[in-house]
Amino acid sequence: MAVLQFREALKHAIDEEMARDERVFVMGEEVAEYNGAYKVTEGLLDKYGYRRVIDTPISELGFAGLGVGAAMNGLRPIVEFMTFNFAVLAADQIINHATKVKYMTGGQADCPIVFRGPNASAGQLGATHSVAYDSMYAHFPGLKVIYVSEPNDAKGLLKSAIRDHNPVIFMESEQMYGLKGEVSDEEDFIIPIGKGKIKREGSDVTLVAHGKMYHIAVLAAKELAKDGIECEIIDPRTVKPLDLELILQSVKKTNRCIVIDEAHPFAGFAAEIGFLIQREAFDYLDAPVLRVCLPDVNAPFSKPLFDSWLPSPKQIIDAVKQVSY
Amino acid sequence: MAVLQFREALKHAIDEEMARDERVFVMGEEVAEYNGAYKVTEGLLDKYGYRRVIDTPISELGFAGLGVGAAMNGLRPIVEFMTFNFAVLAADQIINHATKVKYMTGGQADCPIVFRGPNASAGQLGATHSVAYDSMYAHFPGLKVIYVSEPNDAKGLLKSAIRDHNPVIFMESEQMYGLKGEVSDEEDFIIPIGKGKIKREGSDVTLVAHGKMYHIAVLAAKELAKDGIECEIIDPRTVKPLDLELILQSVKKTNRCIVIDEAHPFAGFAAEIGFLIQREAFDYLDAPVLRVCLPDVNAPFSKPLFDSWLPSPKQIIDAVKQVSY
Amino acid sequence: MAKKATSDIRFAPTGIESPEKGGVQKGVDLPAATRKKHKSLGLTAQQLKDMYHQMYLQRRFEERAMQQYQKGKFGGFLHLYIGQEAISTGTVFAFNNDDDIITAYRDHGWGLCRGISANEGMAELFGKATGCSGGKGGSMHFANVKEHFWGGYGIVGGHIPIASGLAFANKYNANGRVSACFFGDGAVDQGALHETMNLAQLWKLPTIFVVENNGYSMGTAAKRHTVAEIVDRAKGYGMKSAVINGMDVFSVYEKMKEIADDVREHSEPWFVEIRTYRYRGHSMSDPQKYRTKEELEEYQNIDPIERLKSYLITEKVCNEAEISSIEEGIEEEVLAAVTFADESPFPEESELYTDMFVEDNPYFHV
Amino acid sequence: MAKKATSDIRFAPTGIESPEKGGVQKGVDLPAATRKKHKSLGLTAQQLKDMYHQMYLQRRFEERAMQQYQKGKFGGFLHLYIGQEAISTGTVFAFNNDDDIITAYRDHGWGLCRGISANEGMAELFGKATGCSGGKGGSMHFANVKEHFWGGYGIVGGHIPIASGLAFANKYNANGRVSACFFGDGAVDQGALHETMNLAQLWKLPTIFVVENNGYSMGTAAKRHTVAEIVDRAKGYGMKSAVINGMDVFSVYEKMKEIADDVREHSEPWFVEIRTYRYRGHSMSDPQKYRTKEELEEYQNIDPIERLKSYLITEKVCNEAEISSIEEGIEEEVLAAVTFADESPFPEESELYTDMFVEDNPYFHV
Ligand SMILES: Cc1ncc(C[n+]2csc(CCOP(=O)(O)OP(=O)(O)O)c2C)c(N)n1
Ligand SMILES: Cc1ncc(C[n+]2csc(CCOP(=O)(O)OP(=O)(O)O)c2C)c(N)n1
Ligand SMILES: [Mg+2]
Ligand SMILES: [Mg+2]
Repeated sequence: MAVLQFREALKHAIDEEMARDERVFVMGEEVAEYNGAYKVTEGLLDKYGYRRVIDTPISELGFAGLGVGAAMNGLRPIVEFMTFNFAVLAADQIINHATKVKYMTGGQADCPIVFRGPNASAGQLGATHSVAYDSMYAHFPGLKVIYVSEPNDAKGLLKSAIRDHNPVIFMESEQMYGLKGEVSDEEDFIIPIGKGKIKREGSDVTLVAHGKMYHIAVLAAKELAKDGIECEIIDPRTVKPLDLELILQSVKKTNRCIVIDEAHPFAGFAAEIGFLIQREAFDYLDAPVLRVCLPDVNAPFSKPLFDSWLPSPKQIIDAVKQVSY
Repeated sequence: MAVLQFREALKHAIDEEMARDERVFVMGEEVAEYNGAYKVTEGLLDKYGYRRVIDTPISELGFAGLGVGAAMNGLRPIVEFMTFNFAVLAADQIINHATKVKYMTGGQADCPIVFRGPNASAGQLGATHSVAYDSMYAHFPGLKVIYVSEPNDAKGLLKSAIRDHNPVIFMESEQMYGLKGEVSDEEDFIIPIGKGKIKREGSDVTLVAHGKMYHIAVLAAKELAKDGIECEIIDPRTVKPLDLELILQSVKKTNRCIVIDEAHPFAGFAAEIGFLIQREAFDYLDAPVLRVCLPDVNAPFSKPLFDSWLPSPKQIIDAVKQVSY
Repeated sequence: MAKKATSDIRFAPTGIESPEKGGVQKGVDLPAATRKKHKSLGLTAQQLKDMYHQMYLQRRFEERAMQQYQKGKFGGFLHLYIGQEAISTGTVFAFNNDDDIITAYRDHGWGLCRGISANEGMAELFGKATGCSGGKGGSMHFANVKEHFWGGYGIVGGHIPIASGLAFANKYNANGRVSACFFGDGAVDQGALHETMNLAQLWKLPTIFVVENNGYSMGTAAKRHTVAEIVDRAKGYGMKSAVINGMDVFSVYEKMKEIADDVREHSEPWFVEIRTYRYRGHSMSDPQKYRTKEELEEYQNIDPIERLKSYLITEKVCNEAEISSIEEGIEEEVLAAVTFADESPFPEESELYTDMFVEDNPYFHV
Repeated sequence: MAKKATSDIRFAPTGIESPEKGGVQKGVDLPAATRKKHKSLGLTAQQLKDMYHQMYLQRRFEERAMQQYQKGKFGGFLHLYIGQEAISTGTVFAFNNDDDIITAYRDHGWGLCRGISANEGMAELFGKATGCSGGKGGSMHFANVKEHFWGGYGIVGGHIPIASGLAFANKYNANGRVSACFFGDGAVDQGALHETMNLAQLWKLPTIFVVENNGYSMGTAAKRHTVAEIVDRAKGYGMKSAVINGMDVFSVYEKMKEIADDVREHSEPWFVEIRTYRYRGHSMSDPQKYRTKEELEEYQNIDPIERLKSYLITEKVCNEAEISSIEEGIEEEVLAAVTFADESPFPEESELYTDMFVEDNPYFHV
């Protein structure tokens, strides 16, 4: 085990896959000469040159679509968005093309592409730079959607994503890039897409939390443990395909569940999890599934407003107490 | 009561609001000289001229954004998308701008705009022309989202949408444009945004269905009535803000609920309704809330595949029987 | 803007409604056709016959398809390429077989030119399992990837960046292939074009952007939806450009060959406007009030298929009998395709779930 | 493309890395400045002093803001306009007060020019309730709508269609107002620009597209992200165009006035490239390895504020003492603004929910 920053874990994943497969290349704004807006691609230009590490203009729709075409024609693009907030401009290429080209052509063309970059908020960047898009992409057929919380998962899952033969959305967080964690130094370390993980065992309530929210859940669980409430924390890691089995097993044990989600509430990830649990484990639930999400409000700039906008451990604790009757 | 086609009801709504308020104008592909791809705007160019009925190039991002700016600067644009599948190209203007400009400027600029057009599938148009986008837009704060099922609702709610001071997504269906129905001829007939309607009373199970799916629910309810199962059908009409009270009242009576939704399942409208019901009416549910949605698969062209792709009365009947134990 | 009466204000170009006195309004102005004969273009007599075969096949295939549509044999959209056949044919003859082609939804001609048989094409329209895209794509999504025809696409402008992605991969692999993206005049107004032209020019991608300007985007005349001359869009990017007469297969062949050679040599993109005319409505339900019969006739009088036929006869490449035999052969082929399509099975219901993912056991969320 | 070794392949423009021998690489080439004196430009001595006041205010406001940021007084992005002040100032002096202006996230200068006080600006940076956008927008979203400054926007290129919407409404209402959209060289590559230029030209909107080409889009030199000369983008649309020296406030004033007059008269759009230079990093965390100190100095040597100051003195519009008194006044104003911002209250928690909708009782989904 080596202790790596999140960004290093990502870089290692990309580097290893580029070394392994010449078809893999990286493209995005500031990824090459600037070494990445958040230094995820640091050093890759020097190592792989201008053929495989490519700075793009600010043309999200154009370069995402160019990636789709390159993938169809045999390459393995890793397309970096500076944040997924800007990928909204490329939504047509992701939703109408990457996910559909294989189906429409009756299977003739594959589209092995990774769209990656930071998701959701990054501290006081205002309304247009703070939205979580994992729920939105998971809504549409044809995508695998990953939003990781720790360096180890980041490395293992990004490598899987790059090797996957289908379009994959891989999400990170600006605020986690500096986060350190133990990363397996097993050779060719891979985590399969679609497998969640119990990251804390507990018997009283199940917390489902991924991405940045996983860490908020951990804080809440620590507090609750002081009151003798033991939370089981499941990090699904992959939003889609979802490891529902793992969640259901836990809920069947704890009979209670809170979903913590960085997206807005209406028809988000938390709604989906709650819906599935009541459908699949109806008789096991001792209380309704609750969610702790962003409010249905845009991200404000002002620090205190922003802080109260983001889901907090306190909200999780309150929700847990509400269902612990 | 006059019997009108869906498209006529829409046209009357637009016409009345244009006559009432000079700031209202219509813009979109083929809306003027061609009289509308689906004839919703027929005759309006002749009546209001080239200043207020405007053909656009195929530039969804451009003209949607132009609408946003015009709305900020005092006008009341009705922006028609030929279908909401093409509005994906304009997503940045809808999600990142229309919904956020008021908030970001601390309230200085309003954005009273209606984005309207057909949503979801229209029979064998293939993968890129068949997706329902109401759930996606409802996910983001700041939008009102309407997807209507009948001419009367279409008229009353479109008039409300045009008068609303905020951005509104107003969805129709290509396959319903010819549908006839009684439309109130009350002067200045308005249906408030956010109010659902019980369209069939019943005591055994609640069916929640909007847009095109409302009609599928009606067919299922008729069949089920033959077996003595009485469905209560609620058409929320407005997806957001949602008339949750109406749904909860019904579920508290029937203790069972099936949500029929034309979107894909993951984190869609049906998930949201199911989540909310279990949260708000946990003790009233005799069975889990189920959903009848599209499969998690792109729209195929081939007729038999397409037919089995679309939610059917049979699936609803099966779901109702499954919860009627 | 000077303040003026709001009644004078219009958001539409002015002065393009009425044709000049006595004349007919024209969808597009055609540049002069090439004067070269086939030999100086390097075309053999056999190639000429093949060209005629191909153009006539495209025409009759679509005319029969239209009949079948009207009979209710299949649904969805049906966008006919009739009138534009010189473009697909001239291009495919000018290109290498492994050069990559991608187009919009008006794609039947392109598919037929690039190895989709009349059977596979008609079956696709009928939504049958034997169709070129397994019945899943329909009229808008003909594709034959193994012959480097990447398909038709239904989102206007959506395939433009994809085309440059094909070119990107070709350059990445230094395989010497050229790619070309065909799209309509309507697609010129999409932002994707601008972004992709800049990318292609910046990275010197071996690709050709080709506007098939047929005068209309649905019911909107090109002059009513896009400003200036389309070909001039190239100027903003310092991109090489050309205008071609798309009603003459020799002109298309000559120029596209020159351009493909240039791209192959220099790996620099081109922007090409090929002017042509769509004889039929946009799709099947178009009343076509936006143009006159006279205008339509103007172009039908210079029909590219008739033009090639006269050439074949005048230049004694074929005699009337040979032409008839080609035509009869195609007639049979197309009728047989209708029967084939009609009798082919629909896809199994399980096919709904295939082709979403590459895996044998893909996941589906329920 | 000829087949070649893959090692030679690069997806990046070539030949722009190294400056000519002995020379300094330059972010932008500046066109000649106007030679006119202020009187022949129609500017009074008082106006000149006001211009100086405005430019100096923008400069000092941002220098102080930077200090406060470094002290940790506020977070988020902070994009400084330092070096570009002649553009905002020249334009606002050239425009009518009710002409509409909208810009990107590098917006402090524009806000100050259009009536946002140093207090309101600094308080916005601090996220305080007294800020120009109530603390909800922060650095990227200064706005003063009542003075026709529609704000700064954070999505690169996103405000371009919005600007033409402002113009559309002005033409719709025939109110004689001109609108102008300012955006960076990086935004030139967004599809939104292309779509909007076509719409504006087609509908003859009274609007000006202005690229503030400061040589860089984050760490990417303009030549590395966009092809040809930016101003030439206008050619593809037959749009009127101009290039302006943005390091000289007179040049900006002169040309922007001419253009605004032309727009007001003819209701036809313009595309303008104003060349300038950004002295600071893109935002606060930029190590600026993509340029040399020499390059930066080249432009600092022709600083627009220093230039105006010399003019004022040489032409005897002011003496040194008067200049000092302007500067001292501003120094105080800006320091007072820091105190004001620091002491102002944050918004109430309930403010999180206001300004989402126009209604007094808006809905929120929970
Ligand atoms: C993004 C998008 N917007 C709108 C449409 C609807 N639509 C389909 S074809 C078409 C006209 C396109 O005209 P043109 O590009 O000239 O091609 P042509 O039909 O003449 O071949 C329109 C508006 C679409 N399919 N995609
Ligand atoms: C759509 C979008 N993509 C990317 C970004 C990230 N980003 C912010 S500013 C910027 C550079 C823009 O440069 P330019 O337009 O030249 O403006 P300048 O910073 O020089 O004023 C980038 C890439 C963004 N905000 N929006
Ligand atoms: Mg056309
Ligand atoms: Mg710049």
